[in-house]
Amino acid sequence: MEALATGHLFALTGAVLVGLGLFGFITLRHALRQLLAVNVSGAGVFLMLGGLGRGAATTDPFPQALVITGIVVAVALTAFGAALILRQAEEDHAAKEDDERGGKT
Amino acid sequence: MSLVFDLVLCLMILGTAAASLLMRSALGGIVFFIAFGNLLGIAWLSLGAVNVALAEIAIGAGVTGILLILAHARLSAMGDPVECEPTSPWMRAAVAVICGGLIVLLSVAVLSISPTDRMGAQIATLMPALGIENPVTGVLLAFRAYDTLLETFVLLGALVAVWAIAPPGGWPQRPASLAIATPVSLTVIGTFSRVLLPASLVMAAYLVWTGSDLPGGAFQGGTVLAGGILVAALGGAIALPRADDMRLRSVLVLGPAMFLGIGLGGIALGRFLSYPVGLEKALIVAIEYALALSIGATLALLVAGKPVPPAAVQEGGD
Amino acid sequence: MTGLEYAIAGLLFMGVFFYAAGSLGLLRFPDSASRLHALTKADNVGLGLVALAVALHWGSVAVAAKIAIVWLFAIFTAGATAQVLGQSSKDETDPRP
Amino acid sequence: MSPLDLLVVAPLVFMVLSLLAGGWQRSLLALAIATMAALSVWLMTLDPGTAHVVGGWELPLGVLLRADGLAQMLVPAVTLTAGLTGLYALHQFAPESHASNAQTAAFWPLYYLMWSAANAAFLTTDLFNLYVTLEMASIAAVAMAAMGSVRAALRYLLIALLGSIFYLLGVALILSRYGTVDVTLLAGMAEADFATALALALMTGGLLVKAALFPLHGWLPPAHAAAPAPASALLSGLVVKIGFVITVRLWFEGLAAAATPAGLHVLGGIGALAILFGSLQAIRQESLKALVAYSTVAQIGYLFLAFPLIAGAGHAWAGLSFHAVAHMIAKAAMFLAAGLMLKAAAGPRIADLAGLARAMPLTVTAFGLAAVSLMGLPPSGGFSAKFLLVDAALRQGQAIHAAVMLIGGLLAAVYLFRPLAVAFSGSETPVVPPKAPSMVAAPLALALAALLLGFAGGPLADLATGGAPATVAPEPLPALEDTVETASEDEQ
Repeated sequence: MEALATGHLFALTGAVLVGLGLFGFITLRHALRQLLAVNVSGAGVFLMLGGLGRGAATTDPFPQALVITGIVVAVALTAFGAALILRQAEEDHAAKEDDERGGKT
Repeated sequence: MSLVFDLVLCLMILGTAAASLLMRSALGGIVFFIAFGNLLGIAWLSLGAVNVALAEIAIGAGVTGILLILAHARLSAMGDPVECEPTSPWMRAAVAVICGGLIVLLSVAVLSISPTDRMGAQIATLMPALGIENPVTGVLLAFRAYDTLLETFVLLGALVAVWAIAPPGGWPQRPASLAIATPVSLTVIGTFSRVLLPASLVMAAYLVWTGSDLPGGAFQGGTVLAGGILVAALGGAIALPRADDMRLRSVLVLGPAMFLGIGLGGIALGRFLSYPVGLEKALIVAIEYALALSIGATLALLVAGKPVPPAAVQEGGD
Repeated sequence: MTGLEYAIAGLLFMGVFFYAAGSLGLLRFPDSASRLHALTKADNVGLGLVALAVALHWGSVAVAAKIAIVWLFAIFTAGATAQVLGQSSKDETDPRP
Repeated sequence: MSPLDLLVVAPLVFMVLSLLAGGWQRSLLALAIATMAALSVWLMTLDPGTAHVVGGWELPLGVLLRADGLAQMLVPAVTLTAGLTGLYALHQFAPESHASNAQTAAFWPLYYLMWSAANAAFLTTDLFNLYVTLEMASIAAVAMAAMGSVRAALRYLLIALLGSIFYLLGVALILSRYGTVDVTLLAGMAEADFATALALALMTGGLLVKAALFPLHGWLPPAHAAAPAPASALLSGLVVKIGFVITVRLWFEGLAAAATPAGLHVLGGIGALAILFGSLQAIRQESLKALVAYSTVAQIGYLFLAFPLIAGAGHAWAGLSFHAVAHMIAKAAMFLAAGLMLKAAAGPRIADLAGLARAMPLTVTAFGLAAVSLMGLPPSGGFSAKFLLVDAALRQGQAIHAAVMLIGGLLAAVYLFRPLAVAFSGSETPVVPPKAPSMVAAPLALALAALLLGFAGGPLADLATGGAPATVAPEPLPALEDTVETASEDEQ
C-alpha cells in the first residue's frame, strides 16, 4: 500500500512538473529560460516513468534505463540549444555594432 | 523511507521548480534549477533507482546547470541581460488554466494506472546470462543496446551541430577559453585541477567498472570525466583542443565506433548487437570504457561551446 | 540503543548543528567574505561529523575509506572555490586590480 | 544478416568515417550510395511483414525491426532522395572549395546522421526507440537549418523540443499502462480507456508539431526557406515524414483501439485546412524558396486528410503511402532546382527568375517536372497518389474531402505556375554554364523519378498494401493499374 502511494506521489509530482514547465515555456520570452522550462518538463516526464514503475520493494529497471537514455538525449539537445542562443546573440550584437558604426559615418 | 519524507521532498521539488521558472532573475532561476536537479536525484534515491539518481545529479543538474550558467555569463558579457518582457496577466491566466487542465488530465491518467515493477522479474531471469548484476546496465547495454547506440550518436551529432554554427573565422579553432581571468585564482584552481583530473579519471574508471554489478556505468563515469576536464580547463591546466585535431576526433568516435564494431561483429554469430556466449561481460565492459571516454570528451566540449576565432579565445572565459 | 548507536546519533546531531550554524551564517552575515567563512568552515566540519557517523554505522573499513576520500575532496573543493569566490567578490567591490 | 538493421547502422558507420576522413568525402559518398542502394534493393525483396528483434532479445524487452509495405516504399525513396541530394551537396559543401568553412566540415556527419534517423524511424515499431530516432533527426535537421538562419533554427529547436516532451509523455503513459512500447504488441493489448486516449492525443500533438501540420507549422517555412538547398531538400523530403509515419503507426496499428472516428475526422479536417492555408500562403509568397516551403505545408495536409478515409472503401492507404513517397522525391527535386535557379538569378524573389528557362533549361525543366507531380497532373506519382485518395473519398461519399483535394491541386497549379511563367519570360539573362554536371543531374533525376513513379502505380500500391495493418483496406486491389491508366487517359 505504501509502495503504491509512493509511486503515485512521485508520478503526480512529475505530472505537475510537466504542467509547470509548459507554463514557463509559454510565458517566458527568453530562449534560455524556455530551454530551462523544457528541462523541467522533461524531468517531470522522467519522474512519472519512475513513479509508475515503483513496485513493492523495487523500481522497475526498464523505465530506469529509458530515463537515463532520456537524460543524456536531453542534455545533448540543451547543449546545442545553448550554443544556438549564443550564436544568435552574437549575430544580433554584431548587427547592432554595424548599425552604430553606420550611423556615425 | 517514510511517506512523510517523500511528501516533503516532492513539495520541495515543486517549490524549486516553480522558483526556477517564476523568478524574475534568470541567474536565480538557473540556481534554483540546479537545486531542483539535486532534489530530483534524492527523489530517485528514494525510489531505489541509484543509477538514475547518479545520472540526474551529474547530468541533469550538473552538466545542464553549468551549460545554462555559462550561457548566461556569455550572454551578459554581450550585453544581453536575459530579461523576459512581461507577459500580460490575462495571457498568464489563460496559460495557467491550460497548463492546470493538462495537470488534471495527466493526474487522472496517472491515478488510473497502478504503479508496479512490471519487467524487473523478467529482466532478473535474463541477467545471469550476461554475467553482470546491475539490471539497468543490462537493459542499457544488452536488451536495449540499440537505443543506447543511437543515443551515443545523438550526443556525437550534437557536438557536430555545435561545430556547424562556428562563427566566420572560427573553424577549425578551439572553443573560447574557460580559464579564470584572475591570476591568483587561476593558480589555485590550476593546482586543484592537477589533482582532480587524474582523480576524476580514476573515479570514472571505477564507476564504469562497478557499473556492471552496482549502480554506475558509462554515462555516469563519462560525466565525472567531463567534470574533471572542465575544471582543468578552468584552471588553465589544459587547453581545449582544436576541432580538427585528429586525436580529438579519434577520442570522440572511439566509443560509438567500438559499439558499432562489436555490434557488427555480432552479425557473424547471428544478429547485429548479439554478444557471443561467454564474452557478454567482457564486451559490455569494453564498450562501456570506450563510451565513458568519448562521453567525457563530448560533454566537456559541448559545455565549452563552438569554436571561435583565435583572437576571441581569451576574452570569452569570464 | 547500544553505545555505538548513541555515538552515531550524537555525531549526526553535532553535524546537523554545524550545518545549521553555517547556513545561518550564510543568511545573516553582512558581506561575501564572512558568508564564505561560515559556509566553508562550518559546513566542512558538519560534513566530517556526518561522514564519521555514516562510517561508524556501516562498520566497514572499505566504506570508511571511501567516505574519507569523499570528505577530503569536499574540503579541497571548498578551499579552491572559496578562494575563487572570495577573489571575484573582492574584484567586484574593489575596482582596482 | 538482415538489411533491417544494416540500413540504420551503415549510415552511422559512414558518419564515423566522415568525421575521420578529411578530404575523402567524395569517395565516402560514392561508397555510401552504393551500399545503401544495395541494402534498399535487398529490403524490397523481403516478404512484407518480415521482422526480427535486435540482438535476439525478445519482446517486450527488446526492439523490433520490421519491413512493412510503408517502410519498403519509404526507405528506398529515402535512398534515392538522400543519395542524389548528396551528389548535389558534394559541390556546395566541397571539402576543397571552402576548406576553412565549419559548414562544409559539419554537413557530412549530419547528413549521414539524418539518413540513419530516417531509416531507423521507418523500420522500427518501438515507440521509445522512435523517441531517440526523432531526436537524432531533430539534431541533424536543426543544425542544417542553422546553416541558413540561426534565428529560424533556434525557433525550430525549441518547438521540436516541446513536441518531443509531449511525445515522450505519451510513451511514459503507454509503458506504464501496458508494460510495453512495441506497436505490434500494443495492437493486441490496447484498450479504449482514458490513459490510452490521453497518451494517443499527447503523442499525436507532439508528432504533428514535428510533421508541421497546420496550425503547428509556424517553424517550417522560415527554417526550410533559409537553409542551403540540399538541406532544405532533406528537411522537406525526409524529416517531416518521420512524424507522419509514427502518427500512422499509432492511429492504425498500435493504439487503433483508442482511435475514434471522431478523432480521425478531426485530423482529416485539420489536413484539409492545411491544404487550403498552405496553398494560399504559397500563392502570396514573393520569394521562391518560401513558396516551395509553404507548398510543403499544403502537401503535408494531404497526408492527414487521408486519415478518415483509410478504413473505408477504396485504396486510401495505398494513396497515402504513395503520396508520402511522391512528395518526398518531388519536393527534394524542387528545392534542389530552386537552389540552382537562385544561384543564377539576380535575387531571391520570383520576379528575379526572368529568362532562366533559356539560361538553364535542364534545371527549369526539373522544376517543372517536379511541379507536375506536386500539382497531381498525370502521369506523375503525385497524380497516382491523389487519384487513389480522391477515388476513395468519392466511394465513401466524402465529397468535401474530394473537393478540397481537387481545389488543392488547382491552387498548386496557381502557385507553381507563377515562377515557371517568370522563368520562361524575358531573355536578358546570359546562359549560365553549370558548375558541375551532377548538380544539374540530381534535381532532374529526382524529378524524372517522381514522374515515372506514376507508371509504377500498380506494383507500388500492391507493395504498400502488402504489409498494411489489419485496420486497413479490407478489400484487395483488383487491377488498380488499369483504373489509374484509364483515368489518366480520360483526363488527357
